[in-house]
Amino acid sequence: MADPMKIRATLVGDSTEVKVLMQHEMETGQRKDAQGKTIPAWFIQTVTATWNGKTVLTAQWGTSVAKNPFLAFKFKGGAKGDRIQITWVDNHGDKRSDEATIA
Amino acid sequence: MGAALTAVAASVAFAQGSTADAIAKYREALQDGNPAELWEARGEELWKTPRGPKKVAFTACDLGLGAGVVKGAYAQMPRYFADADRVMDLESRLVWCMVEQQGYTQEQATKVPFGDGSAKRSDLEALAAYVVGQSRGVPMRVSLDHPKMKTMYALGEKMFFYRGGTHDFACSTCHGEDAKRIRLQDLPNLTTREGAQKAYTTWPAYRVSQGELRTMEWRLNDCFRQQRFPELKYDSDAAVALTTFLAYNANGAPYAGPAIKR
Amino acid sequence: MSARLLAQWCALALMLLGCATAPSDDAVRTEAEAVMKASFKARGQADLTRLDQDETQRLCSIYAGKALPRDVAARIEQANLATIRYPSDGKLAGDWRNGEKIAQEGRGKQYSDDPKGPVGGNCYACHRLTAGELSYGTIGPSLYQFGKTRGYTDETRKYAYGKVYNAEAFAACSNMPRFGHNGILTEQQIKDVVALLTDPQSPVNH
Amino acid sequence: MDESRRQALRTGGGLTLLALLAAAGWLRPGDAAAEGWNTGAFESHSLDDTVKALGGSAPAQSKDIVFVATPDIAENGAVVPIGITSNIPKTESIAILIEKNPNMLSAVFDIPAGTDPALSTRVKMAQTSNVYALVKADGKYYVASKEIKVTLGGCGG
Repeated sequence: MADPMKIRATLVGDSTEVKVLMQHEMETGQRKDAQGKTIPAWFIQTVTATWNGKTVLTAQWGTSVAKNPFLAFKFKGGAKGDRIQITWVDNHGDKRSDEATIA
Repeated sequence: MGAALTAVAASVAFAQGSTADAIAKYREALQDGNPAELWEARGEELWKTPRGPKKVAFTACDLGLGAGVVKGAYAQMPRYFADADRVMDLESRLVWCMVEQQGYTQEQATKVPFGDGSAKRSDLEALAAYVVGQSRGVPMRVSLDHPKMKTMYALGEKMFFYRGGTHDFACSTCHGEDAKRIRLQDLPNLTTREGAQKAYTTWPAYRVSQGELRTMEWRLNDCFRQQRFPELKYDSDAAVALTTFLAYNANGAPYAGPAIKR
Repeated sequence: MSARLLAQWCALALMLLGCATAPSDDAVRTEAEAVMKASFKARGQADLTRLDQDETQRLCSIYAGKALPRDVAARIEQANLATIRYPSDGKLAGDWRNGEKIAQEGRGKQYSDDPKGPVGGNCYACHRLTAGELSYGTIGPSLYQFGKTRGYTDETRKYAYGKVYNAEAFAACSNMPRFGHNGILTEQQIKDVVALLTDPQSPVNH
Repeated sequence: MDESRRQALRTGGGLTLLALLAAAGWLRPGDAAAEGWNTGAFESHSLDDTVKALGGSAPAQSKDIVFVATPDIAENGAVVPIGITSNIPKTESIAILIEKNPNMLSAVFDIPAGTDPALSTRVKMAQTSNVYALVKADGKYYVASKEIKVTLGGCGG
C-alpha cells in the first residue's frame, strides 16, 4: 500500500493553489531487472481532485509521468478550512484517497 | 587567426554559460515539490511508533539533546555519546537506539541501510529524513571539544586526501578545488568552509535520478564506489570520521535539507 | 575505533604533557589507514588491496593540499615515465569512433560493474572534447581541437599516448588516472582515444 | 470528468481497443485500465494518432499555449518539470506529449470551468525530444511545442 499523499492547498487571492506529492513507482514497463526480465508497468492512470465534493481536476496519466509524481494546479474559489480530496487509481486497481484542508 | 580564436573562445564561453543557466532553471523548477517530504512523513510515523522486540519508540532515543528531542539535534551531529563511548553520526546513532533500546540485533538494524529505489525501502532513510528535517534552518554547530571528536576530525581529514584504487582517486580529486564540475554537475570544494557548507547542508536529499531519499552515509558509500574503492561499511568509523570532517567544516551555515538533487 | 589509538596517544602524552597533545601527522596517517582497512569490505571486483597505496599514491596523499616539493615531483615523474610501454607495432592511433565511445563510457572497475566489461575512460567526466557534447566536466583542461592546435604529428600522438597511459609521468600528482599503467584501458583502447584526440577527421578537431 | 463524458469514453474508442488488446494478449489479466483511462490514446506513437484517439483532428499551432517553468535542458531525464498555461478561451483539456518516448502521450488533464487552464507536473524523457502541449478548447485542438535537451549526468557509472 502506498504512503499517504502530501497535499498542500493554499488560498491565494480568490483562488486556491493545490500542490500534491504522491508516492508511486510509476514503472514504465520498458525497464529490465538484473536478470534481464522486463519489469511490468505499474503506474497511476487516473487522478481526481475535488473541493468540498466538486470535481476541480481530473487527469489520465501514462507511464511517463515521473516517479513519486508531483502535480500543481489552481482553481477559483475556496475558503480556509474547505476540504480538498485527491484520489488516484493505478493499473493494478489500487486506489488511494487523501484529504487536506485549505490553509 | 587571433580574431577567429577569440570568436571560438567566446562561443565556447557562451555555450557553457547558457548550459549552466538552463541547468540552474531546471534545479529551480524542481524546488517547488520535493518528494523527500514523503520520506519525512514516513520517518515521523516510524519515530513515534513502538518498535522491535522491546516495543520501544524512538522517543526514548537521545540524539544528543535529550531523550526524544529531535528539533535541532542533527545540526550538532556527529557528536560524542558517553553511553556508547563513541563518536556517532545520525545513522550510527539510530542503529544504536534500535539495538540498545528497541532490542534489534545489529544485523537486523542494518539489514536495509539504503532502499533500492523500488520495493526494498529503508526505514533508516525515512528516519533520517524526518530527523534532519527537524533541523531545517538551524545553523550547523558541531563541536570538537571532546578529544574523540578531535581525533575523528583528524582521521577524516586524512581519509579525504587518501588516494587509492585503480584510478588513484581520493575524495579530494573531485572535491579539492573551486568551480569544477564533473559532466554538468558542480563539484563543491569540500576543503573550504563555503563549499562544505553548501554541500553538507543539502544532504540527505531526494535524488531524482534514483527516485530515492539518500542519506549522508549513502553519499559517502556511493562516492567510494565511483572512486573504485571496495565498499564502505555502513555505520563504520571511516564513515563517521569523514562525516565529522565535513560537518565541522560546514559549521555556521543553516541546515537546509533534505534537499532535492539530480 | 580509536580507543586503541587514543590509549596510545594518552600513554605517550601523559608522560609528557597530559592528554591534550596532538599526535604527529604520521601517526594520524597510520591510524587513518588502519581505520579504513576496518571500515571497508571487499565487494565484486574491488577487494581490500585497492586500499593499498603504491609509492605515487602515498606521496601524493601526503602532499595533498600542500605544495609538492620539486624533488618529490621529479621522483614521481621519473618513476612513472619508466612504466610507459608504447605499442610494439609502432602505431599510436586507432579509430576515433571507438575513441569517442571510450570517452563517453563511465563504467569499469567499480564493484558494481561487470568484471567482463565494458570499461571506459570516462574522459567527458573531466574534459571538454567535442563541440557536440554539452555534458562535459572541467576537472581537466578542454581538449577540444587538441590535434588541430598541436599539429597532426607523431610527436603529438606520442605525447597523447604517454599522457593517457600514465599521466603521472608528465605532471606529478595529476588528478588523471593512469589508464595504461593501472590496466584500466587496453593498448587498443588507448590508441583509439589517441585517434579521437589527434585524427583530423575526429569531431574533437572540428 | 463528468459522467456523460466518462460514458462517452467508455463506449467510445477506449474500451473497444482495450478489449482488442486484451484479446490479443497485449495486456495481462489484472492490468485492466482504470475507469476513464483512454488506452488508445496512451498507446499512440504520433501526435496525429494521439489526437485522433482523444477524439479530435489535426491540431492548429498556437502561440497562446505557453510553457512555464519548463527548462530547456534537463539535468536528468527521469524527472523533467513541465508547466503549461493555455490562454485560449474555453480551454477544456491540456495534454503533454513527448515525441521520442516509446508512447507519446504522457498525461491528459481535464479542466472544469473554474479551474485555471494552467498546471505543472513532471515527466520522464528517454532522450532529447520535442515536447508538445496539446490543448482542447471549445471542441478544437491546438498545439505548441518546445525542445528539451536531456543530458547525461554524474560520474558516468
